Amino acid sequence: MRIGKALQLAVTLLAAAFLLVPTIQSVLAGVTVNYFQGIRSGLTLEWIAVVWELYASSIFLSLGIALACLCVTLVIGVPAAYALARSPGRLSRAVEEFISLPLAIPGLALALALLQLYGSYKGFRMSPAFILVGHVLYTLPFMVRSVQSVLAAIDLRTLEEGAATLGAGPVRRFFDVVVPNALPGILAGALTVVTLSIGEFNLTWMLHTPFLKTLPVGLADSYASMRLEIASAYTLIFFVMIVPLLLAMQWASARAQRMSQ
Amino acid sequence: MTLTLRNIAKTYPGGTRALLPTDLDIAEGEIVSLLGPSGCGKTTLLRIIAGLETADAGAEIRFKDDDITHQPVERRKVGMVFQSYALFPNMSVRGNIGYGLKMQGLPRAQIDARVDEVIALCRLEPYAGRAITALSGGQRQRVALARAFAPRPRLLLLDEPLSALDAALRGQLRDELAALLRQFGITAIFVTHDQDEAMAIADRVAVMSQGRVAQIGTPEALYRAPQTAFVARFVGNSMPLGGRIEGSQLHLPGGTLALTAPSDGKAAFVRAEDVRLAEHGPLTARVTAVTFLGTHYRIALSGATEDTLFCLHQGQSAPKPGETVRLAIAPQSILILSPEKAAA
Amino acid sequence: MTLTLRNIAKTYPGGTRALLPTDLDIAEGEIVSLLGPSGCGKTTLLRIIAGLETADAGAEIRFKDDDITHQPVERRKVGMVFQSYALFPNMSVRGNIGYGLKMQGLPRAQIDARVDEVIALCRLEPYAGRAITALSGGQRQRVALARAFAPRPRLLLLDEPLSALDAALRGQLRDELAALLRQFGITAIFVTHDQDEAMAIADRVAVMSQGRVAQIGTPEALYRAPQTAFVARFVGNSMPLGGRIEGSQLHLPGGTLALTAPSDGKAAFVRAEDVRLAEHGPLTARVTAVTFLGTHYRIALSGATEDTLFCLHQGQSAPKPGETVRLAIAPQSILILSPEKAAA
Amino acid sequence: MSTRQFVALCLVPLAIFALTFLALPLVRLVLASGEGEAGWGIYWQILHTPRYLTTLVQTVLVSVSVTIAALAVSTTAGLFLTRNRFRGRAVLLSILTLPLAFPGVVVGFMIILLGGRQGLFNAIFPGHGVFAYSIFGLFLGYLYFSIPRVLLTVMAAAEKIDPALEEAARTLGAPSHRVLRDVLIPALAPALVAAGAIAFATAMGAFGTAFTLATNIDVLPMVIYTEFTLSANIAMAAALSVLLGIVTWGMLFLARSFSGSTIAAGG
Amino acid sequence: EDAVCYNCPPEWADWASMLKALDEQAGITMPHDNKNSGQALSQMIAEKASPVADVAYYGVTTGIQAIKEGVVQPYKPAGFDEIPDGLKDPEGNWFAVHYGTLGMFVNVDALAGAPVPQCWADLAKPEYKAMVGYLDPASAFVGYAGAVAVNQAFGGDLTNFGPAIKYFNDLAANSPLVPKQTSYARVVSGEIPILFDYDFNAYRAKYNEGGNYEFVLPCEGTIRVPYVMSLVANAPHPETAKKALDFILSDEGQAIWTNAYLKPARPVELPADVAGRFLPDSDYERAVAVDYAAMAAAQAAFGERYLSEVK
Ligand SMILES: Nc1ncnc2c1ncn2[C@@H]1O[C@H](COP(=O)(O)OP(=O)(O)OP(=O)(O)O)[C@@H](O)[C@H]1O
Ligand SMILES: Nc1ncnc2c1ncn2[C@@H]1O[C@H](COP(=O)(O)OP(=O)(O)OP(=O)(O)O)[C@@H](O)[C@H]1O
Ligand SMILES: [Mg+2]
Ligand SMILES: [Mg+2]
Repeated sequence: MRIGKALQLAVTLLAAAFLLVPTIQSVLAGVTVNYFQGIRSGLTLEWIAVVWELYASSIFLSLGIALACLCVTLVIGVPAAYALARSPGRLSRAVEEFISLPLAIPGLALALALLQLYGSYKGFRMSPAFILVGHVLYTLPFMVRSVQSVLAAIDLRTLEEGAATLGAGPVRRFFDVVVPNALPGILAGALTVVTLSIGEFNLTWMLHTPFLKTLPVGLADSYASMRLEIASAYTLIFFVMIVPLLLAMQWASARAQRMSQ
Repeated sequence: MTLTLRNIAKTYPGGTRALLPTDLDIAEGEIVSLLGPSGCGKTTLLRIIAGLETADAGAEIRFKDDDITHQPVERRKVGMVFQSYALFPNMSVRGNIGYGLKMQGLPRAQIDARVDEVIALCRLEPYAGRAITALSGGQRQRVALARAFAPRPRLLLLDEPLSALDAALRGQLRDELAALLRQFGITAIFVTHDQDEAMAIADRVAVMSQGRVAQIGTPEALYRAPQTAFVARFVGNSMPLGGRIEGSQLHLPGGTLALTAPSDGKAAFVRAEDVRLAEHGPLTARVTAVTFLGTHYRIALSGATEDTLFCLHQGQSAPKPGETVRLAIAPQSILILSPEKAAA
Repeated sequence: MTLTLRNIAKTYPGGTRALLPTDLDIAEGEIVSLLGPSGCGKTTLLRIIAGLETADAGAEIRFKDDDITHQPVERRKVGMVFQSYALFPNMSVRGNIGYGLKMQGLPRAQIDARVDEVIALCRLEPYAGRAITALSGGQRQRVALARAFAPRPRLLLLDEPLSALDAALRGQLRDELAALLRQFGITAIFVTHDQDEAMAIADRVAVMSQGRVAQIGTPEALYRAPQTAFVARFVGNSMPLGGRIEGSQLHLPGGTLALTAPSDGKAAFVRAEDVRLAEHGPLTARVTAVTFLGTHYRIALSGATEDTLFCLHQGQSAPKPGETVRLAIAPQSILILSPEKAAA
Repeated sequence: MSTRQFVALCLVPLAIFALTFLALPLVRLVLASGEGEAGWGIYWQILHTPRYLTTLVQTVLVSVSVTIAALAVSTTAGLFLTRNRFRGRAVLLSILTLPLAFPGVVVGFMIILLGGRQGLFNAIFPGHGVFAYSIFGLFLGYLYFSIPRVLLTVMAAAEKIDPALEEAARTLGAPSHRVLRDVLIPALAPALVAAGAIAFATAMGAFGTAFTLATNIDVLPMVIYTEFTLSANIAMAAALSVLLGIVTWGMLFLARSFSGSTIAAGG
Repeated sequence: EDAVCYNCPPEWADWASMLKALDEQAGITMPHDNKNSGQALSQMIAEKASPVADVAYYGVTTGIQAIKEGVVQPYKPAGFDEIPDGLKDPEGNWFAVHYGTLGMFVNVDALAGAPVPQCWADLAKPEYKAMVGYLDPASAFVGYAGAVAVNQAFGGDLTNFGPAIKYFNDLAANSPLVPKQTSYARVVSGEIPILFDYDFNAYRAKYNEGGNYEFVLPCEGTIRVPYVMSLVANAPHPETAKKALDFILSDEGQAIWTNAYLKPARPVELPADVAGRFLPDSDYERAVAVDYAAMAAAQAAFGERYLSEVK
């Protein structure tokens, strides 16, 4: 019993170290003058400044796309989740399965598909909307499922019937009862969408044009061709953006999950 | 009649015949309870009245002179209290109570005044500003009632509003609810599968069984003169005696009982409280179990009838399991019902 | 004594004192029920006996001559039936019932024989091969019992095994369970918060309140001679009469009652069934509500005592709300208890 | 407007989007795979080109081993974390779940920092610590992003296990390892299948990690990329994409029908 | 004015300075772009119907293929005539902008004590295990150029790649790194101690980065190759693109190359201080030119062979 527990703890700590150590290394490398020589060479913000100069636009682009992606997934996903929750059945399962395809089909393949069909519409191809479409494809299922699971937990039908007997028509019910009560799910979904969109690489790598490098594309770029310190500094910036989002996301999904129990 | 139901039937898509064609009339200010075992169609009937479910073709629902058969829910002006209450968790107590009034498009000031009034009536003042999640079960139940009351519905429908509560609270709220409904003279239909609850609240009880109304009447009428074996069993906890009736005599394994009148071809029932221990009673039985229940002992007896017969015995002591006792049942306490009805 | 508990107390890490130092002795073959309101420590005591929770330092648990205070659960040979049944969903009915025997390392053939035997006893033959998920609540309850029985535990612990069932099934299974336990002469501790259940099943009932055993005794003893106001209320549904005692007289708002003996400084309680309508009774009261309950009417009365007084009235008719009636209460049916105990 | 109409209306935006940007492009992709010189024979060609086949097998092998490893590590850690409360547990949990949204490229970089020439291991064991660019490095990279996903699913399931189940087994005389074998693992099985399927699917489709590690170990997504960038062999890239999609989707579908839908966020 | 160049990576051939100069001196904004030659071409093929790029930069053979694929259009910028024959398409579909000589770019500090290798053959020695890197010969032009170089060094020619295949297979035992993109930074940081790369990248590291870097012209011999640019057919911004190409071939433009240790395509004199930093001419004698058209013709077949035969 004791030994078993110690072993479990060891595995847990080892796994945590495996995940944590390189992130610490990368944070350190990002502020070290010369990583090859180690911390002794001194600390500096120079690399961060370099990254800012080279990649600031990609950071803003990513933020912009993430927000746009959030808006689109809200507009498409929330009503859809409601409709799916309202009419459970084989057909709804099929629709869900279909919109979840982007989780199963590798991003590269999806991007290739989009390029094949829409690559020749230049105005579209060269605009951020093209990348946005990819991100929405990939994040939409998360929004839908997040909202759906909360809706499934709140006995939506009865709440709506309650509102109906009080004189509320379908549209009023949607805004007075459905949306407010789905908020925890919407919030959890929103954070997931933003986080995933900021980190999306597989699709974006194929969809982007040189003018439209998103943050992870820039990261890949810097890993391939910049010195370690710059790559690390860029990774550091990425962490600074993504970690608070991740923490918020975990908090929000824990809350949504508590609600749906 | 305020509410007139004609030919209401319901077949669910799967083919379940939840409700066979049913007629029902309810007078202004009357409280009618739908009582029946699980699955007998109570909720279905209530939901059809509310407009939450559509009845099979041929149905007619009239409210005074309006035919509301095809009106959508939100225009029927019926209030409904759900088993789960269905309170809006995103609104405060006030918000919930005022929602129906808001939907009617009343001005803010008028809504506030009416909400205050209803809150006072339901003794909800201390909770008015609270979130729904910060209320206990009993408080929620009162809010649900207040919300349904507030828009002054023509008819109030309640679907097992107490069944989510624990026994103690249930008894208390049942009495409060009955008092409130009477105080406002509200016309109401109250669904329950608890016999005590139906009797405590309703002017008339409609006992339902397998999609039909088996009998409708005042609590006393149902208890004293059940018309079917089902009603006798469900409302009065009557036990079938079995045996064989010859003229005015009922022959049982443990002896022969006298009946008030010749009843050949009928079936006999009795209630546990009408079975008495009597030193010279006509029935012989063996005690199989004795349970002390505070006010009385419940004694399980075998040998008197084909099944186990129960006897509620008041007194300071009771026979022990294994003893043989003699029993008496007064002829007028034996219910005689048609066996074909007994099959229901 | 089969089981001897000394000085069992439990303080949870958060600081909740769930159990104050408690002693309890249980004889071979005895069925003891732990009865009490939610949170009084019943589950905690049971889990300490099972070994699922450790008692505070100083506790002693002896089983006949073994000191098992520090033995791990899996070696205590106690059977346990959980409220949620905790059946293993990945095993069939047989698999569940045989699990304890398998853990004892019995040979396959012996396990099979014993499982068959227990299945027969619990009338589970038709379900033996089924998956747990394919069973109804009542059937699951029987499997849980069979599983706990099978390894012939020295002691069977049951934590509200019936509370997940609906009322009708509960009554039926309660009787079956009582019969099975007696048939096997099993020593058992049965936790419940339902007074009827405790009385129906147990030889002795330990009434618990706020981490203590308030009184332990046979059902009749508890009902007839409660030693604290808590027990009087919880077990006998007694109502406090309030008022003022002077010598052998109890002065109430509605009149004065005679007591059997001078009881200055004490408190008086009565049960609803002991309050009688009597044309010339010493108390005057106004009827506020009447509920027909089949065997009797429950009448709510105001004016007699400070609170509402209830009266259970048997008869063909009852007074109407608003009428004024007179009441009598026999001196020997008035319970006299110490007020300091009444504070418990 | 009736309720039914409104509900239908709610699906309109989704329908338009999914048709335009998911259904049609996928159809186009499938068609594109048949537009090469080999026509539809391209699929036959894939099955008869050893290079593609070995890559497919290699991809599946790596993904399977990652799945197994992630399940083992995350189940151990997940059970430990659900069943023990201690100081620092929340921090540990955050550490274990934070990499959830790290893109594959970042994960690749993390592996370089661990096992590259400049990495931690090479600093500790000079000359023997370079593994980032081997198949082991790729495996570690996939493991890195699979651990959080599997952990979350396992923990969610573990928290739902009725503690009474374990207690019941113990009152019946079961020692800890039997409780694990007879009660916990079976109760976790659906979650393990679901989590395993997700880990597998993610590993199958992962591109960023392989791209960053830039090893000469080919996995299918890398080959698709190379086909696309090697004289724009679009038909072959499309055909391989279709193949990869079908294999992974099939796995997920099987797992889902076995275990009900469970999903953890991931990038 | 905006224009898009495919494959203008800032850490290669000092495109960073070139892009900056384009912005500052010609007012043309071109984002940097990390592709390789093959990727640039395939992207252009994929986008043929509706190109994204205006100009492209790649190895000479890729330029020759680009004509066949019909993704470029002729343009003769000012100074076109001064580019020696053979280093430009007579129609102007592609033209060299600079040369490079292939060799070994070595981070001496990262060799962990091993001597600086002098020959291609040295690299198969165990002491260089996991230290050698070369770009994917099936995709990147540098990679292909490296393959042609070792092939010739070991007696092969453009019709017989057997020696190259054998060489790479021998090298495979030494677990080489095979990135697909420009990896200058990885050599600088020590991740890849030895990379098949051009002299200009190595010199830039040697003279501009703080560290100990060497360029080696292998003893068995090597090749020199021109890098070329093209105007993309149906470029979205043709006028800006032409201005950019004009600038790159102008004196200012070519001077930027020379400062970056690139031998310019037009006969522009190397500044003395720069010239002094190159390896001696005697070493450069081992570097020969090849028939670029034939090299282009053989590229696809070699790529296939490499992918299927080198494990
Ligand atoms: N939506 C539905 N689809 C199909 N069958 C249904 C549906 N709702 C109810 N039924 C079936 O119709 C019958 C009557 O159901 P109903 O809910 O009216 O019973 P009830 O009397 O309210 O029972 P309970 O006391 O359990 O609430 C049952 O057999 C039930 O299974
Ligand atoms: N694990 C625990 N940690 C802290 N406090 C606990 C724990 N378990 C029980 N308690 C507290 O101890 C007290 C007694 O709990 P216990 O479960 O024994 O009550 P109970 O009599 O079984 O009640 P119920 O009828 O609700 O099951 C309660 O106040 C409860 O909140
Ligand atoms: Mg119902
Ligand atoms: Mg308990």
